[in-house]
Amino acid sequence: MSRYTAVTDADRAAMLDAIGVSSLEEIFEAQIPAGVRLQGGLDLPDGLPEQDVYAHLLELSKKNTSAEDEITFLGAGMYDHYIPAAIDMLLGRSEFLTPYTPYQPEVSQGGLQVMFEYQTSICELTGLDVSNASVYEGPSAVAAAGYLAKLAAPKRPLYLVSAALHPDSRQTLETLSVGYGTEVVEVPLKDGATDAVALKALLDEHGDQVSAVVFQQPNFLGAIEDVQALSDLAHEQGALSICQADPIALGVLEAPGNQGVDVCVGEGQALGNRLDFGGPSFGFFAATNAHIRRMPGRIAGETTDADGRRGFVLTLQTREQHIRREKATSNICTSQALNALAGVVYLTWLGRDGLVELGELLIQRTHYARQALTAIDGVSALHDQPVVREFAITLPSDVEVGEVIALAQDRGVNPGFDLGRVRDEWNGGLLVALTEQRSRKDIDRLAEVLAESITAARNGERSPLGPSAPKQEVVA
Amino acid sequence: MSRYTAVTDADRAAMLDAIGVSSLEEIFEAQIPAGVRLQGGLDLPDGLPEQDVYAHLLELSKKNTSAEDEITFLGAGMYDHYIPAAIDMLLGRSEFLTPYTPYQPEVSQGGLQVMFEYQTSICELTGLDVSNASVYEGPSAVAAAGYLAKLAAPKRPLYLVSAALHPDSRQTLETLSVGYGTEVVEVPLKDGATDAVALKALLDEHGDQVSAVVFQQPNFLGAIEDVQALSDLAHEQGALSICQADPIALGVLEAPGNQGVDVCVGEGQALGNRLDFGGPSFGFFAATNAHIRRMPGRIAGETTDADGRRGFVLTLQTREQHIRREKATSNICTSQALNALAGVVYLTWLGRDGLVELGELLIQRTHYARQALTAIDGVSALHDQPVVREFAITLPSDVEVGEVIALAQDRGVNPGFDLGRVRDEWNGGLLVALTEQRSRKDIDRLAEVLAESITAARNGERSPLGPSAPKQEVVA
Amino acid sequence: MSAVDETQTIAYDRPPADASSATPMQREHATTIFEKGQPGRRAFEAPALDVPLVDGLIPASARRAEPARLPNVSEPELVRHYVRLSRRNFDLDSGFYPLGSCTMKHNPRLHERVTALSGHARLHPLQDPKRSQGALELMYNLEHALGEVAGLPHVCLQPSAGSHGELAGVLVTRAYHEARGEHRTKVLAPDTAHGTNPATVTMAGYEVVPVKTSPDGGVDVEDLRAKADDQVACLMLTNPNTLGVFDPNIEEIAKIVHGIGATLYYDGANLNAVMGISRPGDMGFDIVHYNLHKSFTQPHGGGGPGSGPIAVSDRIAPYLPVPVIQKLADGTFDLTSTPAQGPGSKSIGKLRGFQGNYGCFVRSYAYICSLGGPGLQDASETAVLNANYLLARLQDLVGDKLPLAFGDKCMHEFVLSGTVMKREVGIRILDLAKRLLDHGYHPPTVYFPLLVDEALLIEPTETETKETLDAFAEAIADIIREAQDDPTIAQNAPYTTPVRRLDEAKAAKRPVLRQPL
Amino acid sequence: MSAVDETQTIAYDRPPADASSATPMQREHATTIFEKGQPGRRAFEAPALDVPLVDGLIPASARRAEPARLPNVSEPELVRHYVRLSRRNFDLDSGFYPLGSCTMKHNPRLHERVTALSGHARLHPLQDPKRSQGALELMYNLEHALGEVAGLPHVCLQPSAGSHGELAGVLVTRAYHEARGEHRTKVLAPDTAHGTNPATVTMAGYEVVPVKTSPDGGVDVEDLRAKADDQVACLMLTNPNTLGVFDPNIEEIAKIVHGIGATLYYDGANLNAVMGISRPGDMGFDIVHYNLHKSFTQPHGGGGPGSGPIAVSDRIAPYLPVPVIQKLADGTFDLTSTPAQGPGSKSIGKLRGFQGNYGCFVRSYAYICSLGGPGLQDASETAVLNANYLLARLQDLVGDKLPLAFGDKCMHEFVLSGTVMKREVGIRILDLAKRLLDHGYHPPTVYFPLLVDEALLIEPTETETKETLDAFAEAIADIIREAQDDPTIAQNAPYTTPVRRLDEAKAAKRPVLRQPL
Ligand SMILES: Cc1ncc(COP(=O)(O)O)c(C=O)c1O
Ligand SMILES: Cc1ncc(COP(=O)(O)O)c(C=O)c1O
Repeated sequence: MSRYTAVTDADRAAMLDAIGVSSLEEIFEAQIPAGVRLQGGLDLPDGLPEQDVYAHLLELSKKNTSAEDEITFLGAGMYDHYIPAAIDMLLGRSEFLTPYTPYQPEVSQGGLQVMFEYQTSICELTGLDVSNASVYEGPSAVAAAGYLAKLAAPKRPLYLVSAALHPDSRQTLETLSVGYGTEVVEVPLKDGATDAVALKALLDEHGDQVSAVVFQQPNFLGAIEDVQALSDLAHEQGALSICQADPIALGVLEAPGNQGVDVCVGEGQALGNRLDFGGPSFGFFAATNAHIRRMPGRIAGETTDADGRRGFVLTLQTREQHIRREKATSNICTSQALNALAGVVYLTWLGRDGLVELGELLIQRTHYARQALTAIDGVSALHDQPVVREFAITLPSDVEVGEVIALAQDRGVNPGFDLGRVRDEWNGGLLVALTEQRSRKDIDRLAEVLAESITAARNGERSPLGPSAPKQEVVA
Repeated sequence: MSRYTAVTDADRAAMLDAIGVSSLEEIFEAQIPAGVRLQGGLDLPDGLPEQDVYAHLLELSKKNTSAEDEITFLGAGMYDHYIPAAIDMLLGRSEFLTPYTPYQPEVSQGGLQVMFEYQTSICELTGLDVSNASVYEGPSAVAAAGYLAKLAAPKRPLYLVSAALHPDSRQTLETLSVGYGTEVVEVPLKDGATDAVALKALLDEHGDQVSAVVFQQPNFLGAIEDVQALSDLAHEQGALSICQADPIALGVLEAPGNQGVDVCVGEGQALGNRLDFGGPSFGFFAATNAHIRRMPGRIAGETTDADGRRGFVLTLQTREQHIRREKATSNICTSQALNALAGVVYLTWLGRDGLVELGELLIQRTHYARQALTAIDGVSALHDQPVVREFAITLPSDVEVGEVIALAQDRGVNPGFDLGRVRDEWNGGLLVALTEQRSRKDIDRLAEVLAESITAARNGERSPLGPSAPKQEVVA
Repeated sequence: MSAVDETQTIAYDRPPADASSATPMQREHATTIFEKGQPGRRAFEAPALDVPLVDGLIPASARRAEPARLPNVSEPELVRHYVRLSRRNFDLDSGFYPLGSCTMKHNPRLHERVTALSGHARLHPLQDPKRSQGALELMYNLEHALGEVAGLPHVCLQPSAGSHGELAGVLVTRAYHEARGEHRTKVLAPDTAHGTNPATVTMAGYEVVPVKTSPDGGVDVEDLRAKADDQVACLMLTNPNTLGVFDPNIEEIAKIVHGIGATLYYDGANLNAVMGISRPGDMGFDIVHYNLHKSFTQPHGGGGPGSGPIAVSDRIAPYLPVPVIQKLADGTFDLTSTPAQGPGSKSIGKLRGFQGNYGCFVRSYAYICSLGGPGLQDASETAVLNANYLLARLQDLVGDKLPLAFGDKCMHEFVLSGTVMKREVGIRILDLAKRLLDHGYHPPTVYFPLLVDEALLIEPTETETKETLDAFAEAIADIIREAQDDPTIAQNAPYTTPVRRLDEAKAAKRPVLRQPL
Repeated sequence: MSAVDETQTIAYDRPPADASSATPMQREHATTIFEKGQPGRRAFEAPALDVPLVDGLIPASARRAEPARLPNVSEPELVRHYVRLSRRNFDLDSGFYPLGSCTMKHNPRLHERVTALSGHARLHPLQDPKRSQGALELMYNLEHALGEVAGLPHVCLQPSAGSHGELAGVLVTRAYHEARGEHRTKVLAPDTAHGTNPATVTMAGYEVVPVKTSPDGGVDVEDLRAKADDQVACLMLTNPNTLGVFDPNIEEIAKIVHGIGATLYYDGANLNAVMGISRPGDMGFDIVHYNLHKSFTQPHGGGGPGSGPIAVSDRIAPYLPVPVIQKLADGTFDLTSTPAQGPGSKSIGKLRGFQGNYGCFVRSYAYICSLGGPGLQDASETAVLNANYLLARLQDLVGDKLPLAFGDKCMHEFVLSGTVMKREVGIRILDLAKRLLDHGYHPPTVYFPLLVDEALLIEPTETETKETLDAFAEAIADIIREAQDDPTIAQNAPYTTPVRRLDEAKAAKRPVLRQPL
């Protein structure tokens, strides 16, 4: 008996008696072939008291350098936004934390209404007609959008994918489309943004082979894309326009749904979810009404009860695996309900005005940071496109970006993401991200430390820990 | 309008209209004499967004050296026990955190039943008949016990108080008894424990002037008192026996109620409450049936509802200020319900066996520590009485205890409390406390660091921060 | 159990004739944790014994013969028991809680977060001041802010709640008089005073002399003059008082009290009416207590913890409790129990253990940082606006049955009298209160202040919306309308709560104060 | 909404004839947050603009024309709205939740505490591995422990849930075959399989071929043999399966599958039955997925987050998703997407962003540290004991109406068939389930597995007490007894829930999937 179980010796005796066996072993013997019984138990240590486990996990946490331990400008898909305390409280409530999927709507109205409100806020954010109740996370959402395009046009075995789509999204799409045999063709960039001319050429070349054009807003390098133009080109060839978007940026940027996008997806972490070393967060998934019956995952809908009261249920379930099995539009079952709750609470916390104010603040501080860093001797902008909260610079060619990052971290500042880890052509590139938690003071400190670290690297100083993570996620 | 208020301009206009005034100012003018209106508002800074307040409070917290930042053996009334995570969750639930005193029992059964269960566990712990639902904290509980003795014997204007009662309890009793004119006479110690012979002499001398004998178990120096003997002496002269007890120690020590104690009180912090730099915690207060109508504060009792269901209410309220006003047994109103909840949950978490196991573990580790420290050259036991979880040693006379403590803290270990801060006769004394969070490894480290620090002090090394807090709470 | 503050609701139905509709909570027999579990079950596992076992360390005579009969439950049993109990409570986060005199304002969760930071939560009270500078700085800043709000320079944070602050206040008054060789015997308090005031006076060894209330709801100045003699040590007032009335003669009252050399004490329970609008110090008060758990939003915890700091004028300062926080020349902070001069130099001594309820200080300090000066003023202004609006709505809807007891406006709260309703409709304030429970509201304070028959003391606070106030007023009107048809409905209410009306007399007659084992 | 697991309860009453007993929650009209608040209200305040304001940074064409129409609410409104919504949910901390196939075991709060530590919660996924050693060590240790439980050496934590793990499993199977120049086209799965299995197979580009179930509840070996040809890439099984039956022929099945060069895939949703008792790897499975949110107590969150790591044998390891964690010679840990050899060296690529649901890893790792090897075995043994006990109680009380679908014992869960009850008592499994809600229980899984008519799939888990199981069995017996008198009571249930039975057809016919604004 552990602290989480409650069968005393007396209980066990009474229970075995009621079952009609003399030992638990009898029950196992009766069912499990001797040949596959494990002898001698698991080769794992004994259990520990709660406080010893706490001490161990605290020790492990102290071996990590978190956003609370350094001034960080690391983004590239996940961002260190402030999470309002109300979210911790609400997500910690047993009533939200411990139930499962609302299979019994009469006792799940809380969770179901939250899904309904979440869907509403995602529709508002993206400007699209219908949202599901969440998918796993950003890149998975992009792959799910690709699968929707495949269902919509089974005879079109190509995706045209912007070179500035998040590398994780790109790779996830590739990994998952192998199974059903759709291939990815890359659309090159021009000064940091997707090259519309090259896209048109590719569309002319592959025409009716293309099920979807996939890009990101703002793109991986922080640049704002001309979403309308990209969508129009896709539609000219009967392909879908799929956009991965930063939900925070959508506070100030035109809703993709108003710019011809058919499916808008994205990483929801920035909306009230922790960094958590990459998860759990949630992926949002919204589309036009045309695709409502191709949507993956749970969707909550409004209805009434036996007395005529307003209520909510999971609906359009004939799309789903538990009903349609091999004909389902997706295999997703458990998704990210709790993280989506954080998302809708965060958006409600920001509110109509706050979401815009946050975006405007980020635009200004990001511009200030961009100026401050490109003013450093030898540092230049990697591109000149307008940006919202993230931008790319190029460091002097005589220093290793990994070295500079490590030296800056030794000085208490994490300057951003080494773009060379993703593409050789981006060697020397540094991707810098802002959140409202990075003040002007922090930005000034960043500029100071970055300049210092570049000089230090030139002078042969090396971080005791060695250079920051070397190239390893190279796509091209 | 702040983020915590909701009256928009439109709301305000409609509300003023309904009230029948044209401005809020009108309402104030109509009621507040011009001469006492504050002109120009408060001279305080503007408000801050949530995340700025968080950043400020985080910064302040980092200026403190907490029990998470050093290996601490500081006790002397509050102890760094592990608090089970379930307590954080339960105390964080809105249903426990945000209501007030259960004036409407029909919608307060949760809180009322918790009080009833709390009272039960305190009665079990102390071996007494009746417990209230909490008082402010330990020393206040001692003063409250003193007031009960005063009510019981108005004509007896003396308390005989052990010199080993916690100095805060002693001083609080003195401060509060000035009002009703009872005086404190000290009972000296013999080898660290209350001197029964001296007590008898004092009782013989003051006889029917003494309303109560007040002592602590284990006492301030960690020593186990002969509670039965002290109680018997008190009773011989018709005085009450009042005992302040460490609830953790009561897991292994005889219940004061079984040793003649009339009123047993104590500091509840050790039962699942944070250190919080000294509060909020709770004081427990239990007595024999004879004093039931002299008890201070809230008491929950069992009853039935209109349909015959079992239920709970606040009871015996004719003792209380809101009914009896100047004739009340105490002025206490708001007490420490939430902290008492932590207390009963903690005791339930430990359980019947766990409370004993915890006490036994502390006895063993404390003995080990006592051996290890007194083995240090020049260090001796301040007394040889049996102890449970705290003991006193004397450091070599050629070093300042404050210096040694500071040097040890610079080395990451807080060795305990400087007894010289309390009594000149205890100069050179160090009070060392254990909890289950201090392992053998920690104790070995303490012995090592203490020896090192004594030597360092001898060699004239000084802490950059200067000596630990100098004498300032001297009682005698 | 949650307030219905939506516009559109399904028509309210008659209560059930019988118990056939008992909810799951009503069906559940209340069972204490002591009646659950089984021997051998446990939620706690002790750390391993890592030192050599030594027997006989404790003399047998001192050892416990019988273990305390605590429950034996697994962690899941423990969690489920208390989570389920919690759901039998009404709480501020899920419903309107206009409990007069208690200032049930929103409790921001930010405060729980910052209080839980280990630098605050795991800081030992006896930690060397040099290593607890953050805590001392916080307390120093809080003292300053509170002093500014009260208009009195010297603050002591130590008292644990309002009544504790009152006791501190009366004891420093005593010390002040004694130091001047005066042995006064009486303390004045109006008949509207909260019970803690007279109770405190007795504990401090004084005799209480009640002062009458005038028709305008303030202190009867003539009665005060008559009773103000040289044996009076202090007058305890709350302003606005428990009727929600700001005393029109406060300046005159202060003159009279100071004229006889007595101190004027301010019970700060109603401070939420006047932050940034009028300061007790400017009114002439010598001593003020604050209820951090009211005006400064410390969560009420089902009846505490609270915190009741006091602020005093220069002449009282030397008598303040110790320890006191000092800001040193080098900008660092110290904590001393033996200040050479100034606050605490002639201290009455310690009032409790350590430095007070620091956890509450962290919350209230965070609150003050969040609102700032303008925000605190906005809070009080809005509290007064909400109260007057709700008063207007109620007078408009049911003024004939529930008239305002005094005056025609109010500050942050107001008292209605239920005598007319009792006579004409046949239900008491208690019935109205119990019926409100079925509507999902926590009732206002009832039968207090004692001065008013069938008193209903309503304090909405500034954090509620107009929508909520409107719905609440409608609910009261509904109940009175319903009672006009059939008073027995309210007389037998509530119907939907976890338990129905409870027999308090029975509880007091044969007290069962613990689980029998 | 809470389970009645006390011995002594007030006699259960007839449900109300009409709605006259509506509870406050039932009276409350569901109102979304978008219908609340007022323009101008806010819970958020933006940090001050501390840099020079520059206009025109974003081209007008890219700027949003209309702001997203999010709510405008104060913090108190936000908190009260969602706290009140939460109370409309049934949850595991306040009641019994025997949802078959979902392993609703107790969620220790310790896990929420350690996950919230800033070193875990605020760690950026792209932090330099040298500065995230604690996280990598934790993941490495978790991989080891999970591998030991499954009896397969190579673990990839990346998949986000069970179905994601299935997809990963089928994709590595595909890669494995392709690497051997084989282009197989089919995947076998029993008709008892969970819907995610066939759905996954389709997404991975294979054709699903169902395998029959034999009368003993296991795979029909003859049918398997008949379908096992060289076009079969994989057989997906869960063992014990969704009937709670441990396949008696598992060794034979493995032989057949390996005989045709296919892989044997283990759906780990039911792993809670066999931890430390029998290992998939030892049964002959090549690939296993875990549901950390089932066997390893990640809270279910109302439908996620979850985590679905996979473990594989040596021959499959090279195809595992990247990045992979490596322990270096110096004892430090690294994260690489381009391993030279071993696991991931011929990777199928990335399956999602970053490294997986780390927050879930922290919880499950803490759980494994708490229980250890013996504790995990105890958990499974107790889960099986509780299931068999509840089965015995139910067969004893209502076995004639609700017989066990297969066999006479079970593993950690069991399936009852409601066909007899439907025919003889006149209520369907759905009615029984809905009536259980009035008793304060969450119903078991209904109408799954599809193979069994009127299926009731019950999984009590190891963390429930005997008392709870007894009370639950009694409740089911009560309902059937009640239905024998009057089936309409169950047919119209529930009565006491926040809403009554909901019209799902209406919701699907005219979908309203967002709040109209
Ligand atoms: C007017 C008044 N004075 C004093 C008090 C006592 O304050 P506390 O409960 O904090 O001791 C209260 C609180 O109920 C009050 O309303
Ligand atoms: C037998 C079985 N397989 C697979 C799954 C899918 O797991 P998940 O919901 O984590 O994707 C489930 C979960 O419901 C299940 O019960």
